[in-house]
Amino acid sequence: MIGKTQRFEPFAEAPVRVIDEAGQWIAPFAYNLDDDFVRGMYRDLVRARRLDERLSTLQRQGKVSFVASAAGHEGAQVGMARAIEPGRDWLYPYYRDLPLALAVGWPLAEAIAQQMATRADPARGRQMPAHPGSAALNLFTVASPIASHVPPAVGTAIAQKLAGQGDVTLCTFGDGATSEGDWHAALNLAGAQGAPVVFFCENNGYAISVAFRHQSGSVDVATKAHAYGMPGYRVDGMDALACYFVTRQAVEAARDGLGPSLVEAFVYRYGAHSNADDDARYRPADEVAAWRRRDPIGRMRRFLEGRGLWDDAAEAALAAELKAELDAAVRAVEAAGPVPLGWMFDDVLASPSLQLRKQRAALAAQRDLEEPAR
Amino acid sequence: MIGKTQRFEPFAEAPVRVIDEAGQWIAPFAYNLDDDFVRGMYRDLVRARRLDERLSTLQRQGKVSFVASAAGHEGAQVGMARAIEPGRDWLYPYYRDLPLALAVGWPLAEAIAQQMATRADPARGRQMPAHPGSAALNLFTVASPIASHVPPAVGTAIAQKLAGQGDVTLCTFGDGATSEGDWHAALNLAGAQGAPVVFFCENNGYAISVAFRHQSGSVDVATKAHAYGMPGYRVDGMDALACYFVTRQAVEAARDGLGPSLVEAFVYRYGAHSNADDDARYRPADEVAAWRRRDPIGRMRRFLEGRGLWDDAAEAALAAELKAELDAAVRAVEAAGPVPLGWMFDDVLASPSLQLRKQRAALAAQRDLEEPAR
Amino acid sequence: MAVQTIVQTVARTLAEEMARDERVVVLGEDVGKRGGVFLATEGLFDRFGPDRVIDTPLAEAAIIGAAVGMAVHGLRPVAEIQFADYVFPGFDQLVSQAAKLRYRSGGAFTAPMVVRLPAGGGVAGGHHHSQNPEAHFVHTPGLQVVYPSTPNDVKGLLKSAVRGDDPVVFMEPKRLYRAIKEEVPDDPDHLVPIGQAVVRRAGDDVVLVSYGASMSETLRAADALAEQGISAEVIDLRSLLPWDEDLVLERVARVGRVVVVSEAPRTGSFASEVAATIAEEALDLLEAPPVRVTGFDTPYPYAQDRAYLPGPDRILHAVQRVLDY
Amino acid sequence: MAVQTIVQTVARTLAEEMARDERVVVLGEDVGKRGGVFLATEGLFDRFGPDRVIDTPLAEAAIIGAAVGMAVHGLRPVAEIQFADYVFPGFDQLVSQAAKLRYRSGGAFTAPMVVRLPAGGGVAGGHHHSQNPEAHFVHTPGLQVVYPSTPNDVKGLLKSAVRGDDPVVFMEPKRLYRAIKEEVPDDPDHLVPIGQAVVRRAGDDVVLVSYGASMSETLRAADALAEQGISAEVIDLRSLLPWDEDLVLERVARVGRVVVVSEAPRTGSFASEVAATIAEEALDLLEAPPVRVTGFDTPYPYAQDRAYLPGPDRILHAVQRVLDY
Ligand SMILES: Cc1ncc(C[n+]2csc(CCOP(=O)(O)OP(=O)(O)O)c2C)c(N)n1
Ligand SMILES: Cc1ncc(C[n+]2csc(CCOP(=O)(O)OP(=O)(O)O)c2C)c(N)n1
Ligand SMILES: [Mg+2]
Ligand SMILES: [Mg+2]
Repeated sequence: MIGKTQRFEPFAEAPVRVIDEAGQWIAPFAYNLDDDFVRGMYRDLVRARRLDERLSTLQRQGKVSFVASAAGHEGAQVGMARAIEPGRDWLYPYYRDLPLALAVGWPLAEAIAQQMATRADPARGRQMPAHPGSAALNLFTVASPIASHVPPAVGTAIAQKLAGQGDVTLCTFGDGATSEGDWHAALNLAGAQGAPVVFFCENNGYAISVAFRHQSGSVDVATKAHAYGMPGYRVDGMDALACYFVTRQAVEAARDGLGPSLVEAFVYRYGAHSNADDDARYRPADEVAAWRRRDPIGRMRRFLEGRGLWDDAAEAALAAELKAELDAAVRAVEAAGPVPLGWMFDDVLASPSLQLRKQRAALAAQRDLEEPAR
Repeated sequence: MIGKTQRFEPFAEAPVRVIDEAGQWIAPFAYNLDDDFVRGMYRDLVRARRLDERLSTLQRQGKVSFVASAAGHEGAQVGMARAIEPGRDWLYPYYRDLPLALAVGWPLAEAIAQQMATRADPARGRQMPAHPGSAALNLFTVASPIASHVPPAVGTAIAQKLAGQGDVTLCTFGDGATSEGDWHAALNLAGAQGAPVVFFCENNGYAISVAFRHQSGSVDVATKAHAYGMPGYRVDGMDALACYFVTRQAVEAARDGLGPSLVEAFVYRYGAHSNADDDARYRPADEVAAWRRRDPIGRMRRFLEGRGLWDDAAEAALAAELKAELDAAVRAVEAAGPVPLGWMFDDVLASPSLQLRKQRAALAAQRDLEEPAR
Repeated sequence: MAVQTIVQTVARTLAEEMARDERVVVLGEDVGKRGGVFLATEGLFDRFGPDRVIDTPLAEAAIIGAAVGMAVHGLRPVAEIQFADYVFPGFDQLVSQAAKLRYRSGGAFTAPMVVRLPAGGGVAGGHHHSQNPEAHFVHTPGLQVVYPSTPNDVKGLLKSAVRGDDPVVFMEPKRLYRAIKEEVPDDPDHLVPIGQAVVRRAGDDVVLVSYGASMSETLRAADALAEQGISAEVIDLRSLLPWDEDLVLERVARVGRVVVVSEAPRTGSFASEVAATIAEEALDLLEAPPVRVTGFDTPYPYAQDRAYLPGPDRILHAVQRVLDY
Repeated sequence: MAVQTIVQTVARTLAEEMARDERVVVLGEDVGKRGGVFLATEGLFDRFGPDRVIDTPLAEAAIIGAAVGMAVHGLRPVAEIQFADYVFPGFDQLVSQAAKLRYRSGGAFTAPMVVRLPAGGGVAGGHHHSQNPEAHFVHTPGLQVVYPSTPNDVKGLLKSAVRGDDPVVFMEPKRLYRAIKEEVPDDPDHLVPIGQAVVRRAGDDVVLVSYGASMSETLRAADALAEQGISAEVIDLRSLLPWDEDLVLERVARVGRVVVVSEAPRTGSFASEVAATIAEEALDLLEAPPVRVTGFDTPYPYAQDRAYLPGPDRILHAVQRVLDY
């Protein structure tokens, strides 16, 4: 949309900010974005939050088994989403990235189908909720083991380098992931190979209950980029536009053959780690409240309103539209019905092994494989 | 021996040097060491080199199956050895550390017994050569998988911290090891826990054939300390005294509760990776020659001679003494004879499993378990 | 005697052992203030403090590896891996360091430590929160592997594991964490020796051999068989490495028919080991083939969470096969 | 037809596949200029350059994990792990990422890749340069596992592995790397299908089932038996996951006596899987128990390097047992 931007110095101590909590533009450069582009980001922020709320409701209703709320992470995710070209570039997200998946174009109905694991799920009900994936979008299917997707992300980036088309990979993870050996092995390989990959850490200060200072002796995650010979950037993760600009710079550098970068966005998860967690055991309520006041949605709304790009009427219309969209998607996904028992045997290998064929036949002799699972 | 020294700034670009190639004292502080202490270091350097040569001979004679020559690493190893208290502190070395093991007091006969795997080996012939270990010296038995000893080293340091006696752990590894995930997981844990451990990298520029620039995008290993919130030091690894001073500073910091450090010594291996390697395939002969001119032994000798602490007569006497020591040790180790077949079944668990007892009995019915192995 | 669940028993047993021996320390992800995601370490942090209840970074290699180094230095670490499925980033530390330390050092160094693995399916967790990786560990000489199924055995085996001199992989049937309650003796020295199986139920028509989470399905199958007038003997192996093959062989020899039940994928499973041993040692005494009822050779599915498990229906089917043989 | 060793065949087959399909890339430690520590990638770097023959940092998780991501992007990576013993730091990438990718994505993503593992003992390498970790992989649905024993099969199976659509663990008998030479067809499409065993020698008195490095001991045992007038049928499984149980069952049914030979530690070994399957499917046709001849339940020893291996003497002993039964 606009020309190259190499505005941000790596390792600058203060996180990059573009709009402040009051919605004021505070970047060292002038507002230079298309109004519709920013409104679109706002829409994605709100849409993600509504989905998040709906999933909690569905979980309480027993229709979804697990929720990892992304509330508080949307700014980082919607910001970075705008910095890549979905379907061209590759995306290796983690389980708290539903807002990101939606923002790069994952259809809401698919997203809900994955959460509910009905026949409407293109992934055939194979995984627990919060595990997006889409071949059409080059969105690598999330796996639960933390950081295990980071080495594959680097492999894809190396393949992109060999292909020489200027494509890049964006790989996200939480602060907790940075402690894993695989994370290191991957970033180190990326640095050695100059692979076109942007590592994006959504640092919400906790790996479940473990605060960052118990995870690492380093002051933050961006610092760790030194170890791999790549630039590290700090960004206010509650500022979607800042996240957009910083990620874009890193993506452009990767496209230009300048190798990998590490971006660290300071975010917060408002809710517990998941529906199974009780965050009151390990963090104070006022910490949560303080972060909520920095909410990326309110901030963006104030920015838009300040420029005359948004008002209550627009907000009401958006709310109605999103509710209708969600209602329809949930209805359609539920209507698809549960996946059949027999699907459990598919997709292990390109064609099933002799052993699995026998096992399937044995079960088929006892049960109807077309019957709904569970 | 002398008071605390906090002389060296972390992350200083130029590697610390104390004596130069000509044997001149070039440290920013005056010579302050006991002459016998330095002569003792020189003796250890030469002794290590003689052992190295002897092992190559034994390998060519078919009496030792494997040699990983340490020639070129002795300065770093003998230097660091003097910075800890053997038997009090713990040592987690790697396979190229025979000079280090000798310098902390591993008896030469044990060292040779481990290489030859005869009955004289306290480790009962269990491992291939170049795998030292000694309970008496708190010298953790080397395991072949690169970097796999680094997490255990940190565990020991955490235990030392809990014990509160001011003991420390010294853990060594090559440059190649720094790419492994376990290395990262360990340093990160050490940083988070403030564990009293000194990580010492013997960076010889290669992991077998892979030059450092293909191993990592970072400029060097010391830089990586940033990622863990610990100080990183660069030191001339061909300068045994420099290695001593820097390691001592790091050890003292650990004793004082200031947490871990990472020391990087720039060394070189003169020989191939092992007797199975052919280094001409991947590195130029003049590179080897250039490093040989910086040899830690010649340098130390020139230093001693310059101070009137050494002369040709002393050198000749030392040579004769070391040859006699080596001859006697090899003779005794050979005389002990091969380990028996049945030892293979011992030391799996504190007491053998039912399964293993049956397996042992079955073999005993076919073969005499007292017969020599192989 | 207190009536308690499995997960309560884990926490209380750890507390007893920590009180008894100050060398016992606990480490892992979220084991501190949080008390573990399953609350298996609840209360320990408040009672024993951050030096003995260590919240680690998110790195299983660091957890298991540090436990090795702590054990070498004289501590008795009990490491929690949050889910058994996440042991794999720390697998090398377990199989290359912990398991081989005593052997490679000729007995100079040992690693008396416990690695707790909440394991098993039926919890709507998909393939990365449901696995039973015991087959990897039984194939790793130098480890001990236990997989109890009752609060009593959890107490007795955890104590044996903590007090023993070897690295123990301590698998816990997480689907039964709160499903089973029973009286557990207060005796602080209630020990169950590693390597001993137990006959849960005597019977004459068929022997069912199982362990861990699958014991609950196996016992339900035995109930159903009893209703049909079929008397099933049920053996709970409890220990997998070493395992009590003598007890199994003795019972199988008497009854002549055996079904082995285990939740892990079939090929290369521990059930195969049991069946192979029976076939090799007791062939002539078998009236029917040793039949395995196991998980399928697929990753653990999500939507078919329950169907994947060898439930009573599949066990009954197998029993019918060996009875009709 | 060229007469070539196993290790030469690996290098030449890789060269052929790289020439045929530019998506094929090789990565690993020292695979570039050095040509691999065994020279299994010799010549590839000079011919195909650093983009397609990638020297990686010393990190097996990076090697296997990067291979997954390359495969996902359309390449056909062939990763070398320097020794099979060093696969464990990359184990999680293999079992959690590669093996489960097709399944967890409902077929949207696949990882067609090969992980080469030089395996096996008898090379004076001690416990970290000698292991046979196949049991871990056969227990991991989503992988294919092959372990050929001849230059011909190495060529045919490596081509099938490279051209297939699944992650393949390709084990290589490193003790035989230079020990066996044979004529290998020049045919660039010489394929051996994954999953098919082969009868190496026909016989009536006993069936010997083996694979990989142990084939050489097994064939020597068969020679020795022939001298004693005992005719042994020898089956080389070649593929372990999936494995050709139909062929094995058919032959065992005909002969009634079987010995399974494998070098890995006994408990939980693939030999146990074969024996269990035979017992379960062919009990009535057995004249003697299915006997396993395996490595011992110890870490791989150094000084007893040869004694640990199931050599011809131990195989003969087992054959005697099943013949005398
Ligand atoms: C290898 C592995 N170990 C443990 C877990 C269990 N676990 C799930 S999420 C989580 C914390 C992750 O924290 P972070 O990376 O900061 O992401 P956040 O949830 O804060 O967004 C843990 C320990 C896991 N999924 N994978
Ligand atoms: C986990 C693991 N992978 C591979 C190897 C094979 N290997 C042995 S030494 C070595 C290179 C080590 O290089 P470095 O750490 O720099 O030590 P140096 O030999 O240079 O002293 C490799 C790859 C191993 N021992 N362990
Ligand atoms: Mg976090
Ligand atoms: Mg090196």
